[in-house]
Parts: sequence; structure tokens; C-alpha cells
Amino acid sequence: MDNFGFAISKGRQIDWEANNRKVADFIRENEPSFKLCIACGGCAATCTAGNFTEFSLRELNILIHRGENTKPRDDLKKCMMCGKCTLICPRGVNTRNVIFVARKAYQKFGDYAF
Amino acid sequence: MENYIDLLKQDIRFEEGLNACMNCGVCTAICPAAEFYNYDPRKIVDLVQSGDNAEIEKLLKSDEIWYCGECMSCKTRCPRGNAPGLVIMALRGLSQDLGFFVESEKGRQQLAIKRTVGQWILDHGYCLYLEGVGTDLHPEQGPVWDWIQNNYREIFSRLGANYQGDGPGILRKIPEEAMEEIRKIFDVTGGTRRYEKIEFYSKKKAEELDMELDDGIDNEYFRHIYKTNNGSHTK
Amino acid sequence: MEAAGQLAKEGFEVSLVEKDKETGGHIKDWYKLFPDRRNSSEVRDYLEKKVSSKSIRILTGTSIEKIISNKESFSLVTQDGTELKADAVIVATGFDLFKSARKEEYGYGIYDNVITSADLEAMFRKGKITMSDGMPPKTVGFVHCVGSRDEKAGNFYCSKLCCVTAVKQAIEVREHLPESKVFSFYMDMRMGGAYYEELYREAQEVWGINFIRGKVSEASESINNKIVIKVEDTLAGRPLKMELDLLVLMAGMEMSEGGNKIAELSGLKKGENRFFAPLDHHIANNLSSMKGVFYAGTCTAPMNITETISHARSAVSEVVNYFNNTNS
Amino acid sequence: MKLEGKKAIWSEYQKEIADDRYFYVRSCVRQNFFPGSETAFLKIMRKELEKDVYEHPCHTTCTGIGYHGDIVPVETAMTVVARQFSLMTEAGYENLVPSCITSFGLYTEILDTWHHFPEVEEKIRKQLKKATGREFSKPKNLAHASDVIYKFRKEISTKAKFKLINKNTGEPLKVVDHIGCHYAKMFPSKGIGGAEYPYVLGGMVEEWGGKVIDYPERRHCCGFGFRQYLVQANRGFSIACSKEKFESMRPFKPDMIITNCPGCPMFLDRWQYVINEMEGRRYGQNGEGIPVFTYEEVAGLVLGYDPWDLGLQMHQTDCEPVLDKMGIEYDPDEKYNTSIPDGKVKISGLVNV
Amino acid sequence: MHFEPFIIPFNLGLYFILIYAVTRSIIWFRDLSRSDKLRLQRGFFGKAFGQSLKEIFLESLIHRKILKTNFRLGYMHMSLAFGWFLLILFGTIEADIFGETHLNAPYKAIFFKYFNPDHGKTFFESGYSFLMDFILAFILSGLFLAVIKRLSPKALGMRKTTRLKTIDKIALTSLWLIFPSRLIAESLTSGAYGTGSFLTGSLGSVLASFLPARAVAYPFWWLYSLSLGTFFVLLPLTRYLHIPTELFLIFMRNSGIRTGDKAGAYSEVQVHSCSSCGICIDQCQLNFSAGINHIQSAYLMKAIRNNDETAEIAYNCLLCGRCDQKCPVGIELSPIRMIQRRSGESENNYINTWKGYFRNRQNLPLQKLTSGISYDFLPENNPQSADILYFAGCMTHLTPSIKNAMTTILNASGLKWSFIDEKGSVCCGRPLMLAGQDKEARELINYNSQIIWKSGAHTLVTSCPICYKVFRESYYLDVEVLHHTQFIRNLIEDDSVKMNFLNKRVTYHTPCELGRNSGVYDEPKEVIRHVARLEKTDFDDKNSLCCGGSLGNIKLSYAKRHQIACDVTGKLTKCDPDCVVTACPLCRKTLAQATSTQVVDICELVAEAIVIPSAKKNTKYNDLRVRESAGIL
Repeated sequence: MDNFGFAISKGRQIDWEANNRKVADFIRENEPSFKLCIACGGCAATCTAGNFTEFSLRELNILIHRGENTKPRDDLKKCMMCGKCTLICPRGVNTRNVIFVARKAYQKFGDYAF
Repeated sequence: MENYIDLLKQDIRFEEGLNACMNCGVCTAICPAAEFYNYDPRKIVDLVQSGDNAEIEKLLKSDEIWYCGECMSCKTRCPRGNAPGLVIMALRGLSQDLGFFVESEKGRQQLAIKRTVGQWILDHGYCLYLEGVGTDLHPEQGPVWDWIQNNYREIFSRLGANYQGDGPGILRKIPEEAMEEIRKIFDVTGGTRRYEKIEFYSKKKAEELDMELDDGIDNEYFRHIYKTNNGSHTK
Repeated sequence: MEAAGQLAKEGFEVSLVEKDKETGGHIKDWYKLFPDRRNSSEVRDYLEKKVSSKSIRILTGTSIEKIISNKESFSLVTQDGTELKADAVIVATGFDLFKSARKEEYGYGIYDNVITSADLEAMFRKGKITMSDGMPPKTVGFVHCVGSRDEKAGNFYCSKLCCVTAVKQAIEVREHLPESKVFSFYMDMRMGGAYYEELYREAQEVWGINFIRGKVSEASESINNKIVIKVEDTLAGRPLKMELDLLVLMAGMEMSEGGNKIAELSGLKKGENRFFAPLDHHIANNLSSMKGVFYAGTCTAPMNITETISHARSAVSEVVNYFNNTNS
Repeated sequence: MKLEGKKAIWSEYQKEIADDRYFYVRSCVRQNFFPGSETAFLKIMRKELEKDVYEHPCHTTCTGIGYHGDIVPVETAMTVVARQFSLMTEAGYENLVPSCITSFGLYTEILDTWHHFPEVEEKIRKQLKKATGREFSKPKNLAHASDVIYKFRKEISTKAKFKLINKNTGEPLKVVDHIGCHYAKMFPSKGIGGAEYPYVLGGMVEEWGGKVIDYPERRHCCGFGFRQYLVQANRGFSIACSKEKFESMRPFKPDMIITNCPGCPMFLDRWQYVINEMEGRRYGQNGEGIPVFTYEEVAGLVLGYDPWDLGLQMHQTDCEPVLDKMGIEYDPDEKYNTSIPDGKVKISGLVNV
Repeated sequence: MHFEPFIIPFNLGLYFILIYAVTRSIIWFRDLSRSDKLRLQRGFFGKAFGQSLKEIFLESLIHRKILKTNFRLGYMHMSLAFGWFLLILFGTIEADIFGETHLNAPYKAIFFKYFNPDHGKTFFESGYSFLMDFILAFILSGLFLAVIKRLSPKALGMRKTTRLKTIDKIALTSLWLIFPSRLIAESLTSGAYGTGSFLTGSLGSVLASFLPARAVAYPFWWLYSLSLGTFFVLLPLTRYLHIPTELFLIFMRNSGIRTGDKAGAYSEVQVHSCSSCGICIDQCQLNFSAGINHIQSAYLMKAIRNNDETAEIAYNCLLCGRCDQKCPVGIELSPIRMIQRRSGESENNYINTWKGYFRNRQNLPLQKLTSGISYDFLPENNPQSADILYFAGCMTHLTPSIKNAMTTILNASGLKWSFIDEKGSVCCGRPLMLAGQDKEARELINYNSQIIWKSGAHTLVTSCPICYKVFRESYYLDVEVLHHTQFIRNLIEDDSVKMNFLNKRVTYHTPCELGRNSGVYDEPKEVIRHVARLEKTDFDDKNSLCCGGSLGNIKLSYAKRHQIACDVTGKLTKCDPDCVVTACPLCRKTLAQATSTQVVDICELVAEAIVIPSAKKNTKYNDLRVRESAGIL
């Protein structure tokens, strides 16, 4: 194969069929309030870690539900568990446990989460 | 710092392309660029709509505005009658007029386009020119293209071309007086000015990057902008 | 019907003109009503009872072909030439559902498994939700704002009820097909009504319905008759592609054909949204530009049943005032 | 799939197309990559249909690729286009027929802009006058060359020597129609069949015996994206788009692709070659590629023109599979034969002498 | 010398349990850390020994603590434990005095009546028999209560009693059979020989009147011996292991051994010392406010003993410490819970050898579910130097009124202070610890310590008890750490700030982290009394309640938290105060959502009362503490 000077780009589209959502299911099962998010962004706004780095539980919630696991897995490590988000959440999502369980899930499933 | 919104509003395409955006995302949903680049037309329109001057300057200096392929699929669908594609074109125009385009990898490529397509327009009256498109710069054209270029006289005349001939026909030589008119039009309507700006800022950038850049396309800077892809553009 | 009944109560002679073979409008096509999901027939029965008074003459399958307005009274000529004399007219021509085929990119009427909210209600009434091949769908998607908030569809306004209807139907789908996965693609969840938000919450909490924020951009058909949709998951900031067994279009509300016809015949004013324009949207939304002509219900704007009924009642009180003033 | 639904939409999007006296404007890309197609177009129009098609030697590029490559400002493009108009006016024609979709799109866009912003038109008139002393009147009718062929598709099929039918099976050929983005996406009302279900090529295919297949990525852009192809560093995007389409159409087992855009056929043709080089992947039947044609090439084949006179040898992906299916006779040795017997260059049978 | 086969079960059981106890003790001793071994040795031969004996007598036998909290329950435990002890003691003496030989094998004492059927004839003998009967009656009365407790806990003033597993049931039955069978056996024998006292004697004569007493007695002696044997053999498998273990525990504790943060012999001894008396369940707000009844300490101890999955239980606890302070055995329940959390998923729990007779911890490497957590994104922070640092804390940032009040107060104090986390804090690390992630917490602790060191301050004031606790216990700082209530108290004491008295009736909610978990009870109240009228409630000081918002509980849903908060505010507003005062931003936020009564932090009250000194007048310090801490000396 001769060199064409470029590589075929990979799509960044969320491909629902191709994605694996077992982490999402695991969290929904172990912390049902996870379903209740309306993506208001309150958690991200008050987040202690988010004050210093790019970390949005709102976004992670969405990504996990879509089975886009790479970013969540890495970002979850930034959380300090301070619990402000839990107090802010208008839908009473137990965000602290969501993160707790999510970390557990990524530990549990390892590469099978993808 | 100028007010970029005012400048953009001078571009008719901006006026056409941006009403009120409600962030529904139909544009991004079918945007080929959004599919393969870290790019989201909705966000760009939203940002421009916000009128945050500092942010817009960042945008004008970023790679983001250079991802769009201007297929205009977005225009078809927008429920608010916007055309992100047109907004992008206005942004690109402004970015070049202000010399911001050289601040991003994708933006710098404008020189490559200017020195190929741009040059052919003024020299031959065609956006594309047989000799210009060789498999050296276009390996994907494949063996058949080499064969064509090696035997273009035979092949093209067989297919009824009037290659560099007088009168009408395929790839005819466009009469000098016609070319003269085109060049005049470029002078009068700002085409020439755009070319000069691209050249001017690119030369500055080349010095800054300490790369040699003389005329034509056989030089370090041209090869650099033509071939470099730092891989940060797609997921 | 509410207005007619109310008028009869007030002791007026009423003629109720209905273009369809039966009265009841859209309610008769609906299965259950949001937010409490009571059976629509209950409301319909109530209305039927209301118009069962002997002082109400019901003319079904009748359409008005001519309106002659001689001051103080009107005469309406029906298709078969009979002439109805009236001292006052209440226009209650209601709404039509947006013709979903007009959103070409969704392929309604082209792709087998793209249906509308009305089609789905019909399925509920039949008690069987199926794809074109008769099999039950495993994945169902709801598209909000079809023909609403859409310049390309010619409607700038929000039809207001589609959101809650989608939530209601999503829940009903899960009730009928517990195995199914349901997705709802919305731009904004407009849950402005008593117990609407609660229903939305229930949909998430109890029925595990997935709400994805983004307007579906296009639908197409895969080789195995699945509907492939493209949408941006705007909250993730990424385009999303998904295969669905069934795609439900939440058709918006539009001025009814009948309404347009009446408008032509009578010269009653229409607003930018093409519904009848009341004299004043706040303080005189039953009054028309024409003396003795009143509006009731969704012929003036999208409304839910509650609003429609109270609007009808207020129309009646306007009529009463009108007569009191003219007679004095 | 319910065809009635599409028919209903097609009936809504019918545009008016002049039936004679066309002012023809050539395409930069096609002159270089598909010269045979433009030649064929003129032959069909002039010889088969006896129409008056005029080509002005002084017309130039519309700068469309430069414009969408963002190196040519909008006003420059408008003025260049205005100059084309004035050539047309000067030659006494009113019906503009561009060979190129980008041009067609640009002309449409400009006319639309002028319609909404008359002051812009005024400005352009002044600038043209200033630069060239020219004046112009806008075209009465603007139709893309493929619109014109669509208009006369029936006439062509009456003269047809071949049909888009697999002569071995008697089955209609499965055809993917790919419409240039700028044909109708910007102005659905300006395209036959509109933006969502364009019928311009479908009409030809059905008329000539083929069967159009509708696949999920039908509406997707080929990936040219102007700067996205022009600069080597960006071509990964360009090819990815085409690949997306191929992957999506593959399960439908298409026999061929027909296009009405200058760039698309070239990319759909070349990218198949590159994907095969890079990943060893082919999308056609029994290890072949999917042949890609311009609508003129297809019309030419239907009318029984010699494939090599149409320039099919300029394709990187071989077209023979389709020729065989249609039962067209051709001389394999002639394909790449450039020998010049007795010093005289072989001239295509299509060129009117 | 007469031998009877029925004594075999008893003897087997007895010797088995003795041997078992010894081996177990040895294993536990071996597992102790070196320093703890020394402690224990020193304790054993030191004054701690007497201390322990006293405690054993008071707690293990008399069950003083339980008696205090719940008399009926206490009496039940006492009668069984102390009664049995007496029975054995006087039984042995009886056998020694009246038996023909001296220093008899234990069974002689246990089955004394059988071997000396006609004992009890003489006056002195009958007197002694009376004593023995009395003791037996005493035990039986306790047993009676125990049975009632099983049937209906309410009767013994318990909301809830522990649930049992089968093996426990068998052991329980055998335990319950011991004394009735002894009663009947003795009675029948007595009846046959016309001996026995008010209990055995009278019952005996009644039975003998219509039964062949001697013949019928025999099987009951068997039953008596069997139930004893069974009980002894099953004991190590059941909660009754707590009976011997508790003795060991008391020695260890009095020798100064503490739980620490890793599982070990001591935590194990504690786990086995739990008698599942259920007092912790009774104390737990999750039980009486939120109706959650499976996660209390007793169940955690049981789960650990039985090797069940503990994660769900371990994390579902407010860690308010109410159970710790009420545990009659004095088990450090919360620390043990924390150990479970730290061990993450129960990877390193017990392995059973010998069908559970020897449960040991296997020392697996902990597989923590938090691997890779890191806060390297935190920016360099250079605070301006100051004498007094104010650290608001995350929760305070959610309740700005507290932040503002403190700013007012600190300014009024005229001290040189700086607000370290004005632009948003980095978490103190406690929440991570509560989630069992100490390693990660350490990273934050170091980060914050850096800042505090750099500032060169002498005093660190914080508004958040959560931070306060961790600053004091887990930070290595050379500054005085004060909760703002303490700080304000100091200001008042050396009256460096003047305050008006607000005409307000208030009640005080003691935050768990400040009160029970840090021992700060008085300063807050002093401050309150200085500015307002403090009303008593039934839940002050050690008896205070958790607001429900506790970060200690990871699993609790908002609804349940709210339920608890409502319950608490209900109790605190019984006397209809003008406002409920607390000293924790989290409590404040949680309670405020649950009542219409105003909820404020002490500092807000103070800020309201404070008299802002005019710019010129500079406050004079006459209190050394503040001067030192302010670095003036």
C-alpha cells in the first residue's frame, strides 16, 4: 500500500447500536435515582472539583447513559465526594452514590465496560 | 479590539445565515464535519449569537471554523431558518481579513488553496487545471490518472476536448481579454485584497515559524501546511 | 359541545353544527387522557350528556357553505341549502393535527414504521402496538415538535400539548410492551400544566424512559426495515445515530380546515399563527372582530381539554352579556 | 417503503425547465475529469434532441471552488457570475444551463440573495460596470444540465439501444443515485423532487429501466468539502464520508452509482480505489468496486455510445461489470489504447464534425 | 463414686468449650500487634486487672449499662448472666461442703441434687437449698422475660429485636431448656425424696403425688445435661460466643488497646463480643425515623461474623455515633464500620475453618474500587500570610450567610486574618474518608496542609465541623484548630467583641461531627447563651440527633434524609422557639428544608448581635489564648 499522506478519519458520532451500556444499567439498578436527572447542570455548577478542572457530572450522566464510557471512567477520578451536588440536585438524585457506584462499575467491568 | 459582531454583520451571508438559534441540534445531527471532526455547528452559532467578543476572537483563531465542508445540509433543516454554513463562511472571511487564520493549523491551509485554486483562477480561468493536479500532490488519483496525464493529448482530444485551443470547448484557452476582465473584477471587488492578505499574514507566520516560503508551492511552509495534521482534530 | 350545553342551560335555542358524522371532535380518537390517564370516553360521555337537552338541535355531517350577516342576526346556509337563523354564533371549529408528511425528512407515509401520535392512539384503542410487519416493536422513539416551533413547517408557535402527550404515550407503550425500550427526543420538555411534570418524573423513575435532548434531523430506512434516525445529543454535544423499530411523530396543532373555510366565508380575522384572532388575547379572547360572533376552544390557539371547556363556558357568558346589552 | 409517499412529494417539487436555447456553462472539475460527459451532453442535446445549446468561448470558472474554499470573497464571486450573465445576455440567451452543481448552487444562491437584498445586486452591477464596462440581465430560467436531461428522459428512452436491465436475469439494475449537495439542499424548491427525495436522477434511472435504491446514508455528502479535499492533510475526512456511504449502501448490493455533480463521481470512484489500497475493502459484487457514472455517461450508454468515447476509461473503478450486465459490446483493447495510427489522433465518435 | 452416663454430654460440652476458649484466646493474642501484646501484658499484671474484674462484674454479670438504659431488658440479661454465675458459684460450694468429697469435678456441682437426692433434710441444708432455689427462680424470671421479648419486643420497651439464624435458634432453645429442665429434674428428685425447698420442694411434692417421680426424673437429668452440652458446643458458632469473648474484650480495652483503622484481633474480639442486644437498633435514627431496619451495627457485626456481603450495610449509616455511646459492651461500632468501608468490597473478610469454629481474616491485598483517583489538577496556591486562617469549607460555600457572618465577626475581632478558600475550597478530605478512601483523602489533606503551612498562621478557624474533625485528627499541623463556635467563645471570654442580647428563644441542634464525634458541647451553648435564650430539648448534648444530611451515609435517598430531618426539627421545635440554632452548614441546610421555623448557624446569630467597633478604637486583648493564637506575643 503506498502512502496517501492521510488516514481515514474515525467517526465521533454516538453509535447507539455499537455502544455498551452495562455500566449505565448497573448504576440505574444500584442507585435508581440516577434515572431522574434532567440535566439542569446544577451539580456541575457547584462542583468543588469542577471549580479547578473540567468535570461535569451532568455530562458524565449523559455519556454513561449513551454508553460512551471512556470520558466518564477517566473523569470520575476527579471527584472529591464533597457532596455539594447532592444538596443542589432538584430531582433528589443521590449523586454522591451515583459516583461511588459508577467508580465501582468501572472497576467491576474493567475493559468489558466498553 | 474591534466589535467582531459588527464586522460580521457587514457580511451578507451572516445576515442570511443567522436568525435566532434555539439549540435544537438538527444541524449537528447531519453535519458531516460534526461526524468526523471535534466540531459542533450548533455550538458555534450559539457562541456567535451570544456576542461574546473575546470568545469570538478565540473562535476566529481556532481550527474549529475550518472544519465545515460547506455542503449546506444544515441550511435544509434548521427550524429557525438559519444556515450555520453561511455563518461559518462569514467567520472564515473575517478570520482571513484580520489575519487570525494563521493562528490555527487548519486556518494556515488557506495559503495552500490560494496558491493552487486561487492561482489557477487568475492564470487560466479555471478552478482546476490538469497540470496542477498531479499524483505527487494527489496520490489518491491513482494509476489511471498517471496514465491520463502521460497521454493527455491523445485522451482529451479523443474525448472531444479543445485543449488550450481557441474558441469554445473543453479546457480551451480562455482569451486574454476575458482573463483581463476577471483580474479587474478581482481588483475591484476585493478578491485581490483577500489574496494579498493571505500572502501577507502567511509570510509573517512563516518567519515566525522560521520556515522558508518563497513563491509557488515548492517550499517548506507550503509543504508544511499542506501535509501537517497534528491529529487533534478528530476524537 | 360544552358551550352548546351551557347555552341550553341558560335557556337558549341552540343548533350544534358538526361537519363529522359524530360529535366529539378529537377526543373520540384518543385513548386515555393526560395527566391522570383517565379514559377519554368519560369526558366524551359528559359532553354527550351535556348536549342531550331537547333545546339543542344537533346537525352532524353538516358543513356551513354560506354566512349571511344581517345586523343583529345571522343566517348560515348548510351544504344541502337549509338555512339556519341565529342571533349569535359561536365558532368552535377546533384544530387539525399537523400533516406529518410535510416534514419530509421524517418520511411519514414513505417509511413503513414511521407513524404519528394519532396512529399510535388508534393502536392503543385496538390494544395492539405493532410494526408494519405485525410484530411488536422492541425500540420506540418519539419525536417532539413535529410541525411546531418550526419555520420550515410554517408554524412558529408551540403546540403545547405534544410534550405531555409524548410522555403519556411513552408510558402507555411501556405498559403495553414491558420489554420495549422507549426514547423521547425533545427540544424542551414543556410540562406546564397541573401534574404534567409529575408525569414526566414518573416516566423517568418508574418506566425508565430515555429522554434525549435534540431535534431529530432525519429518518431513513435500513435494509431490515428499521428506522435509522440522526439527532444531536445536544447535552453530550455529539451527533447520535440510532436504529428504531417504530418512530412516533408528535404532530402539532394547526387551524382546522373547517376553521379556514369559516374564516373565508365570514371574513373573521386570523392571527399570524393562522388560528382565529380573538379581539384581545388577555381580556376578550372569546370575542371576534364581528359583533355577535364568539370563539370557543382551540380554534383560537392550542389548548388542552380543561382550557377548552372553560373557554367554551366563558364564551357562553360572553353571549349572555351580549344579549343583555342588545336587548336593553 | 411506500412509493406513493415519494410520488406525492415529487409531484410537489416540479420546476420549470426551458425547452430550448440554452446557454451552456462548463464545469472546471468535469472538464478535467469527465470531459466525455460534457461532450456527450452536447451531442445528446444537439444531435439527438436537436436543441440549440450555445457555449461562449469567453466564459470562465464561476470561482465556485475558490469561493467555497473561502479564498474568493462573496462579492468577487457574485461579480464573476454577473459577468457570465452578461456574456449570456450579449449572446442573446436567457436560459442558463451550468454543467456544474457547485456553479448551479452558487448561481441559485446569488439570485436568491439579490432577490432578498436588491441593494446587493445594485452594488454588483456597479462593480461589474466599473471593472469590465459590462451590463447584464438575469437569466429567465436556470436549470442544471441534469434537469435538462431529466426533462428529456422520455425522448432519450425512445431512442434507447440499451436499458438499465441485467440482460442475464432480466432484473432492473439496482442504482444508487447520488445528488450533489448544492443541487437542492440549499434551495429545496429549486431541485426536482426537493431536497429530501430528489427525483432528478431517479427519474432518469426509472425511465431507462433501472431501479433506484434508498439507503440510510443516501443524503450524506460525498465528502469533497472543498478545503477538506483540496488540502492533503484534510483528506482523511473526505474519504471517511464516502466510506460511510459505501458501508451504508453495501447491504443493498447496488450495481452502479449515478451522480449529477462534478466532484462526487470522481471521489466515489477514486476513494473506492484508496479504501481498497488502505484496507483491502471493496464494496461491489464478487470482489469488484461499484462502478460510478455521470448521468451523461449513463444516457450515452443507453443511447449506445461507445464506452471509450464516453471516457469510461478515465474511471479508476472499472465500469465493465455494468457494461456486461447491460449487454453492451466493447473492445477491451481499445480501453487504454492511445496509439496514434498514421499521426492522426483518434477523435471520439461523439464530437460533431 | 457414682458415675451416670447422662453426665457425658455435659462434660464433653464443658471440656470442649474450655479448650476452645483457650485456643481462641491464644490465636487472638498472637494476632495482636507487638505494641498491643505489650499493652495487654502490662494490663494483665497492672491495676487494669482489677479494673477489668470490676467491669466484668458490673457489665458482664450485672449488665449495669443496659439496666440504666432499659431496666426490664437489663434485668433480663442480669438474671440470666448473674443468676447463672451465682448458681455455679454456690453450686460448687454446695457440692464442696455437702458432697462427701471435696474439690469435685464440675459435674458434681451441676448435678448435685441427682447425686445427693436426700440432701436438704437438715435445717442448714434446707436453708442452703432455699438459697439455691431462690437463685434458680431468679434465673427463671429472667428467662421468662427473654421469652416474652422474643414474642413481643414492645413488652420490654424495645422497638425492634434482632433477627436470628437457625444455628442461633438451636442454641437459644438449648439455652432456654437448661433451667426449666434443671427445675423439673430437681423437683422430681426432691419430690421422690421429700427434699427441696420452696420451689423444687413444693413443685416436686405436687408432681410426685401423681407421678413415679424417680423414674420420670431420670430423662430430665438427661435433658438438662444435653441442653447444657449442646449449648456449649454450639456456643462458638453463635452470638453466645460473646459471653466468653466479652471478658477478653474487657481486659484488652482496659489495657488501652483501641480499634485503629485496620482489621485485627481487637476488632475481631469486638465483633464477637456483640450480644445482639439490639440497643444500637433502638438508638438508630434510620430505624425510628426512616424505618430502615437491616443496617444497624448489630447487623453489621453479625454480617461480619457470618461472612455476609457487608458493603450495602457498611455504607448505609449516618455515622452519627449514637450507637457507639450506648453500646453496653462498649464496642467501637463506628470505627469497625469504617474498617469495613476501607476494605472496600468485602474482598478481605473471614475465612471459615472447621465449619466456622475458627474464623480468621485472610490477608488478601485490598482491591480498592478507587484505584487511579488523583487530584493532580489542583493548582499551586500561595496564600497571603496571616495570624488567623479562616477555612469556610465546601458546605459553607453552599450557605453564604454563614460565610458572610464569619467575615463580619472576624473583621470585628480586629485580628489579622485571611480567608483561604474564599474562591472556593478544596475539599478537606473527610468525605472521602467517610467513603473509605483514605489514600485519596490524604492527597487533599496534603494539598490543604501546604496552604496552611505557607500562610504561617497560628490559628485555623473553620465553620464546618466535618472539616474541623479532620483538621484535628488527620492533618499534621502546628496550628490551633478551632471551630468557629470555639473561636467566638474565646472572643467573648476576653470580650474583644461586644454583643447585644437578642430577645430570642432558641433551641440548639448539636452537630454529630462537632458533638459526639469531636466532643465539643459547651462552647456553642455558651456562645448562644451570651446572645439569646437557650431552651432545653430532650435531645441535647450526648443525646443529640443527626440532621439526616450526614455525609457519612452514602446510600441514603433524599426522601429518607428529609424524613429524618422533619422528625428532628419536629423534636427541636416542640417548645416553639424563635429559631433553631446549629453549628454546621450541612445541618443548617438540611434542617432548614424541613421546617418553617428559622434555622441559623450560631455565627449568624452572633453577627446579628455583634456591635461593630468603630474604626479608631482598637480592641485590647486581655486573654492570653487569643493573643498567642493571634501571634501577638
